[in-house]
Amino acid sequence: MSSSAAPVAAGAGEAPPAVVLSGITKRFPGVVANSDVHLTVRHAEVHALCGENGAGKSTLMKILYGMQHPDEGTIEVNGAPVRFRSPTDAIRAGIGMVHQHFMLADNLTVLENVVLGAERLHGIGARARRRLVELAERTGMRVEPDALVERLGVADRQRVEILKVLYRGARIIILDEPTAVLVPQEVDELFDTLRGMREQGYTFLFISHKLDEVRAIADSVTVIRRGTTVGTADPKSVSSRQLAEMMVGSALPSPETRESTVTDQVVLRVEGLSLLAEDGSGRAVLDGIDLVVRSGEVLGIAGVEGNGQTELVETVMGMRHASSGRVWLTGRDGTTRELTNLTTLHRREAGIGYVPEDRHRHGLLLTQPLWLNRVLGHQTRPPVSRGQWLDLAGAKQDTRRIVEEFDVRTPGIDVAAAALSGGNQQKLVVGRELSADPALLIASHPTRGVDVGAQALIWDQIRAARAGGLAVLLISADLDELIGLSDTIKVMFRGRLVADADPASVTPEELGSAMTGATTDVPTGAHGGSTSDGPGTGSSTADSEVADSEGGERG
Amino acid sequence: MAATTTSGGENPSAAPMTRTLTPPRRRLPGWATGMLWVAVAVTVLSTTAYLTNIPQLTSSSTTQTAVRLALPILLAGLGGLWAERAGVVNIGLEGMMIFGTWGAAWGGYYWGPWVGLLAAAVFGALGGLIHALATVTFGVNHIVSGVAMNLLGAGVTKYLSTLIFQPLSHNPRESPPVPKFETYSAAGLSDWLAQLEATQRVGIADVAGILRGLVTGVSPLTMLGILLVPVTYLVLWRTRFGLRLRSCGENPVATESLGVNVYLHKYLAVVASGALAGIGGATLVLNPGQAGFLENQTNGRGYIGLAAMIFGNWRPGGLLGGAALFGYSDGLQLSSGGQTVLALVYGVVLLLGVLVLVQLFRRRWLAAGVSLVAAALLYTLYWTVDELPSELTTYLPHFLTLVVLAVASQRLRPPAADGVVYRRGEGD
Amino acid sequence: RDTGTQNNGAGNTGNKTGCTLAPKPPAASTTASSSAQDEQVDGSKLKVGLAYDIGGRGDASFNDAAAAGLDMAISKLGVSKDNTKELTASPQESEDAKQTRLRQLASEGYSPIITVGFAYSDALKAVAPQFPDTKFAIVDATVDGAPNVTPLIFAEEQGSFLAGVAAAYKSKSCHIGFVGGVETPLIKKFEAGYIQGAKAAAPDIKIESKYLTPAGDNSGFQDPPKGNVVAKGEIDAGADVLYHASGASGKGVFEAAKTANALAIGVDSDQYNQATVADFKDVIMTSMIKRVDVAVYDYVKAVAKGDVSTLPKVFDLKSDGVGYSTSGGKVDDIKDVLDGYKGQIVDGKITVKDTPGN
Amino acid sequence: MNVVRGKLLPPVLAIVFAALLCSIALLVSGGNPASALTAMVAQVGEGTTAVDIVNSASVYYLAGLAVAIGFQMNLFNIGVEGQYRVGAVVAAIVGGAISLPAGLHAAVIIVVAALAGAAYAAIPAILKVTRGVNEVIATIMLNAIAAGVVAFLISQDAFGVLRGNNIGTAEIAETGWVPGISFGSNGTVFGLVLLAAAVGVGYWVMMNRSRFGFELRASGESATAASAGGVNAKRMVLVAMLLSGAMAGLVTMPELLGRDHTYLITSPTGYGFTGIAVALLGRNHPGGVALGALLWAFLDKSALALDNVGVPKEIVTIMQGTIVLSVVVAYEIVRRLELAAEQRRVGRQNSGNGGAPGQPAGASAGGV
Ligand SMILES: Nc1ncnc2c1ncn2[C@@H]1O[C@H](COP(=O)(O)OP(=O)(O)OP(=O)(O)O)[C@@H](O)[C@H]1O
Ligand SMILES: Nc1ncnc2c1ncn2[C@@H]1O[C@H](COP(=O)(O)OP(=O)(O)OP(=O)(O)O)[C@@H](O)[C@H]1O
Ligand SMILES: [Mg+2]
Ligand SMILES: [Mg+2]
Repeated sequence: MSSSAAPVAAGAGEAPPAVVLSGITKRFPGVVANSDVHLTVRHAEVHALCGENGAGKSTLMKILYGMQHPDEGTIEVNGAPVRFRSPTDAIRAGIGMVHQHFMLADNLTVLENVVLGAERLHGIGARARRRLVELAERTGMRVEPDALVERLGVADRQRVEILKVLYRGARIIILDEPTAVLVPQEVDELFDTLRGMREQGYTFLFISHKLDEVRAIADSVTVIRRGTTVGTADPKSVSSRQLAEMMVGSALPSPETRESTVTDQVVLRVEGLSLLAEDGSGRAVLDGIDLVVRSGEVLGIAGVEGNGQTELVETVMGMRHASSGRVWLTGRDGTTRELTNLTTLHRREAGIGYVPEDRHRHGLLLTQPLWLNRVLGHQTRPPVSRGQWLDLAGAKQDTRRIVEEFDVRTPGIDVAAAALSGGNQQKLVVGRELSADPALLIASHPTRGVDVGAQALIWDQIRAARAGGLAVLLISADLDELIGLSDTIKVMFRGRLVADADPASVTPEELGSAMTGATTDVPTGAHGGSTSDGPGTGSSTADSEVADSEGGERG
Repeated sequence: MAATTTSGGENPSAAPMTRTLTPPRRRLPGWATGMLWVAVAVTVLSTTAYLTNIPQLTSSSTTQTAVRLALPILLAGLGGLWAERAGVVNIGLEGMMIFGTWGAAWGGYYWGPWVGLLAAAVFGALGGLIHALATVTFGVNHIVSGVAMNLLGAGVTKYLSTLIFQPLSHNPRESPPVPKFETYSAAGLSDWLAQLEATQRVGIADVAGILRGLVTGVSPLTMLGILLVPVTYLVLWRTRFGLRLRSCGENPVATESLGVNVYLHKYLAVVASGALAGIGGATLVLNPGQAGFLENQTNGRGYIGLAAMIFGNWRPGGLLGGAALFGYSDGLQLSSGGQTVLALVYGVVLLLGVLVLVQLFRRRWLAAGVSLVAAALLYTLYWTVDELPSELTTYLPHFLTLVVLAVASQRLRPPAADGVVYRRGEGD
Repeated sequence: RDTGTQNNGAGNTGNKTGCTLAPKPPAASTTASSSAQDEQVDGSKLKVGLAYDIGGRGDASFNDAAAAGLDMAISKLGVSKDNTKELTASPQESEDAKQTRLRQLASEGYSPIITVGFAYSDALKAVAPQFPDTKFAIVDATVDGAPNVTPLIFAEEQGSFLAGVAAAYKSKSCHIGFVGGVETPLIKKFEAGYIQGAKAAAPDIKIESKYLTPAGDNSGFQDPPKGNVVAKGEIDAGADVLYHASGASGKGVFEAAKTANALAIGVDSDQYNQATVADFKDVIMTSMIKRVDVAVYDYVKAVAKGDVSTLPKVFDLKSDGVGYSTSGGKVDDIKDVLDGYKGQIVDGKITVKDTPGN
Repeated sequence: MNVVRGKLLPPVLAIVFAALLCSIALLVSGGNPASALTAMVAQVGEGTTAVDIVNSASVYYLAGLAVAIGFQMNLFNIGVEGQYRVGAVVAAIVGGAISLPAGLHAAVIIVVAALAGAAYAAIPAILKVTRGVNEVIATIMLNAIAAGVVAFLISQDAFGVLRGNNIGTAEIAETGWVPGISFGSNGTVFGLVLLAAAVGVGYWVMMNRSRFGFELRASGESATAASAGGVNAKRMVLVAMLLSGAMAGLVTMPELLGRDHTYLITSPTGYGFTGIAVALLGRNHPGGVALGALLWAFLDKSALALDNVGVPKEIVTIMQGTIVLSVVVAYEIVRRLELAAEQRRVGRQNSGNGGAPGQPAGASAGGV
């Protein structure tokens, strides 16, 4: 095992390293998540951790946070060996963790979430509120203490998570994929906060799949592959490509645009689609949406989460009932049908494939075997069913095909879907949705949380299907993906499509500012084509206002 | 993250999207809604009492009866509330109540009502402990464990009473007579209210009647039961322990990640739940007018308590309302029979009338239409029928619960992780 | 602190003078008593089986009365205790369990086998023909087409009639009440006799009547809180004497009566002397007694003698199968009246209906 | 091998544990567990007990399946209790009122029972689908109301007939009876035991082979995933509840058409709650539910022998409760043991060959 034994040695006179992990090994049933991991984090640095899905990053961090117990290995914090029995011990040692999946109780207020478990510090009443407000002021993270968390957007939730950690007096803060759900501007704001806090002496462990972000914020980066550390590097001196190669040992893929395959055959037509909020307030979540997707075209929708993209997709899928507006679909056989009053099942039968944004909630039956998951959404169609009866043999046969064609890494098709890692689950879902030869694919965040290898494969498959005449409605928070994959981009804001953009010329920053409603017109052709290096050329140092003002000037 | 931007309103990029999309609606605080409901209920009842000329609807005797019948349900419901707020569904309340009745009779027979009360709580808590062991430590499905608890409650107490009570009472299914709590009345107040009630002035007499029922002939156990409602609220919503307990029911993984011992809190909650259900059982033994231990005497009250809790939207105030509704309607049909039930139908018509107005005001035409039709139907029923079949009026409280739930159609909000088996360290 | 004697009810003010009474019946001429003359009968060879209904020995109700009959047979007829066997039904058991119980007793050679409660009638109908040499009896029911089954049925309405008379005489407000446990035909007999008796004694009397649960929902026999509420409701409506036929729920009725200073009438056995309701002794003015014990004893005796045809068709006032109790002395002053009505019923001058209503 | 360990071992362990616990209780109270147990086992050979066990099991089985259908999609239908009683009484009334040729008569009664059960189940289903009323609370209320409905229908004002001190529906004519399989003095097995078996087979086929069964299970597993997969959640709730109610309606048919021929106010209650326990014991699997029903029936029937040895029958209720609880606990313990064993296995594997950490152990053999 190649391990990196503290490349940046703690020099004399310097503070001892904030964290030293040596020889950490952690086994789960069937999996070795960490194997002889070595990691040294200096005091007051941002230390990035990179690796494929399932490489063991989160597990390692949970061990450092006392949530998991290592089978072997030792931990030192600020030079002293420690042994954490529970997060309480870790918190006492000044370690805090912001989890990959938010750890918030929706039905409690912000204040309650923050003070939970740390009531001893300032109680749960007025004193705690004062302390929270003060903390928020100091770090610039505004929050409303008495708001219910369920009403907050992702960026706000993340602020709450960080405040939670700070409230406990943590000096070493673990951030597990904090940027996955943020738009560039929000990422920049986050980075500014981190830099400011680094000055104040905080130490950060930062996990991300976005290598340019790592290069923008981190002082050093450690790469983990298959549960073990493969090395530590200086992010300023390595390229994203090099980093990626360390992670997977292969070239970095990109969602690059190629020659257009757009035809003039309209596949999806949406007119005046509106949807009222479910809370009975009469507020429109979707407001007069018009759009057209043609055969061979990828239509990308950009937007900050919570602006109606989810609702748009679910309304087109028939999972929500539009209050007005109509939807037509032209199937593979050339017949056009109005979908407006059809059920989800009929819409699927008419030729829609659907990759949902949350595969666990909407894509998979987690405890059921893979082949039964193949049936979901296709239960009325061959090869998985005959009339009212399931065709088990057909379903198994076709699942084997998907596993092979989409490189789903699994011991077999009889294992439960939950046993696959996120990337492999996603490949299965994409494979399933493309297997019925749909006319339209609705793909919501098709590569979210998926490692670079799986990402490339999913992009390739979407691209191949598009060349075969598939129309794609793509929703993504990953602006590189959006720009790289789309033939047309529309920006969604507060339930309306507010701007169009040309993927050939728009930059992620421009798109980002349009998404936040700062600009309504996105310039086309001002910049060169998107780079294979993803976003961040320069944006890492520029703050958001630069992007805003640029957009504003052009507008 | 908003570090670089200053005034939020100016620069939309600083404003998080979801928040601007959902302007927080001004909601009345819980206690105000509660008071409003009480006011509506009293108004409708006294109007009905006046219009139908049936004063029993608001007499002190009715209220007293309602309190008596509501008390075990209220306590069982509180038990359910504690457990479910910590994320453990407790369908075993019935069994724990039975444990409580046995404990109350046993402790009460030998050492008097106070020890009986204690024994009831301890026996109920023991039931809760078994439930906690199964659901929390062994990760058993909560419903399964609850069903088993109900079987165990019935079986174990039957068995124990064969062993212990039979030699005393010569009856394996019944305890010997058990000393009861004394009752107390707020003497002056009660008399003054009695005078008011006797005046038969609309409104005043009704309110006086209801109040008098609440302050007359009250046992310490009754006071304890009613007191436990605000206590539950304060403990669960205003203390650090309560916060931790509730967060175990909302998101145990997050709670554990903050260093809170989720297992411990769930255990405490379920044990408290059992103790409360046990006290609920004790009210069937130690309050005046009750029997000692009697096989099957809980008679489904644990389930009703659970229903009252769901009805009350997992909140103590709502639960109180649910239990009161149940106790009131049951008391009314038991003590005054068919005619009053019919009067109550009239009251529902009035209530629907109010609802129609509200719905018209809110421009909900369909809902208003439905309510109007329902009101018309019920009114026809009221006029055409002299007395309802007694077989059906017996179950008036059950009908009412269904109807109120269907009409109010409130969005109930169970704790997010209610009934979810949580295993330590297996979180994401 | 509340005193036990506080008056909560709206009625029962005690300042009324009571009912306008119908003329008293002529004093009774005869008092028949079947089990009075005790000739010596030897039952030592009998193996007696008893199959109780839900509740079994110790239920302080008719099962217990049957058990008392058996005990009497053991002490008086020389039936050996080892030669008896008692089995009890569980709540909610199905038909086959009852049949199995009876077969079990019959195949072990028990005869006579006495089944307590009408719930056994279908089981007997199936089992009795399979054991033609075994003698069966059933309390509260008749089984057609089974010659080896002796019905032990009672004229509860006749006893209840006397309870009604007593209530009418003792009511100060001329307003009385009946609390039924479960609305079955059997309990309706109690109600019918009670109402008829009260009206016979005081034609203008007002009668409240209410059941706890409808037929099929047996919780009405097991729910003292509900019994209490119903009784309280009747007292509030003005009643000051309550007759209950509600099993264990009767405790609640007694308590309500005690709290409101009203009177109560017990049922089935002499409840004045019953341990489980001893707290309420002082409000139990009398009880309508249903002598299941006598019936069981007489039946065993008849079997020992080898002739069951001498048993009364119906255990009624005439055969002392039903009656009223005098413990506590609260009805001593009207004993002559009660015995007068009893005589009229025995003589057939009054026929008591067994269903309420007209 | 694994199946034996994972599926069969837990219930066996549980029964042993429950028996042990009850033995201790017996010993404490001065009873003799050995004689109690032998009496119970010996009782099976006595008279009609074996046949009674089969007969009761058929009833419990139908109730268990009715509950299981709801459970399969996370619908907690406590209302089987009320639904079966309404189904039984309506079927008995209709059956007693009509005269039809043999066979057809019985078939009509069975259909009516299913329809009535389904109709009663439709109330909570509709309340849930249209008004969002929690089905647990609705069915609890409707169970109580069912008692009133049954009482009303059987009362003499409605369809009841007085039979001595009992009231019941009019007797069903002989054309409506379903003959049983007689074992002479050992009793008669209900003809409709076959119906129960057929329903079980149908249930299995429906759940595992039909599109509908798939949709049902999918909704139970994840309502959100199912709806994204084109399953209409509301429709599933409605259909599942109606099916559950229809099956509940059938519960007493073996008894009604095979033995009782009338529904009395003294007819037994509580089959719905037994059904819950049995469905839980059988983990909603038709085979498992059958075993659970047989076990339950065995405990119920052989309990009658306990009176003979002077042991309170109540011990059986304790045993039933303990079994329900310990079966599930046993499953959990076995699951944990297997996990730990797996963990050790992987540990050994990896220390042996250096392994491929981060990959599922099972996959390492097959490669990728
Ligand atoms: N609680 C657990 N039980 C069993 N296996 C687990 C558990 N948690 C993690 N694993 C396994 O450990 C491996 C590492 O998981 P981990 O979550 O650390 O990956 P990661 O590097 O954070 O991946 P990602 O980038 O997708 O977040 C996974 O492949 C998974 O199979
Ligand atoms: N509770 C658990 N029990 C068993 N295995 C688990 C559990 N939790 C996680 N795992 C393991 O975690 C792995 C899932 O992979 P991982 O969490 O790394 O995916 P991911 O890409 O992070 O997915 P997501 O983006 O949804 O978080 C699976 O291999 C699975 O075996
Ligand atoms: Mg991770
Ligand atoms: Mg992950």
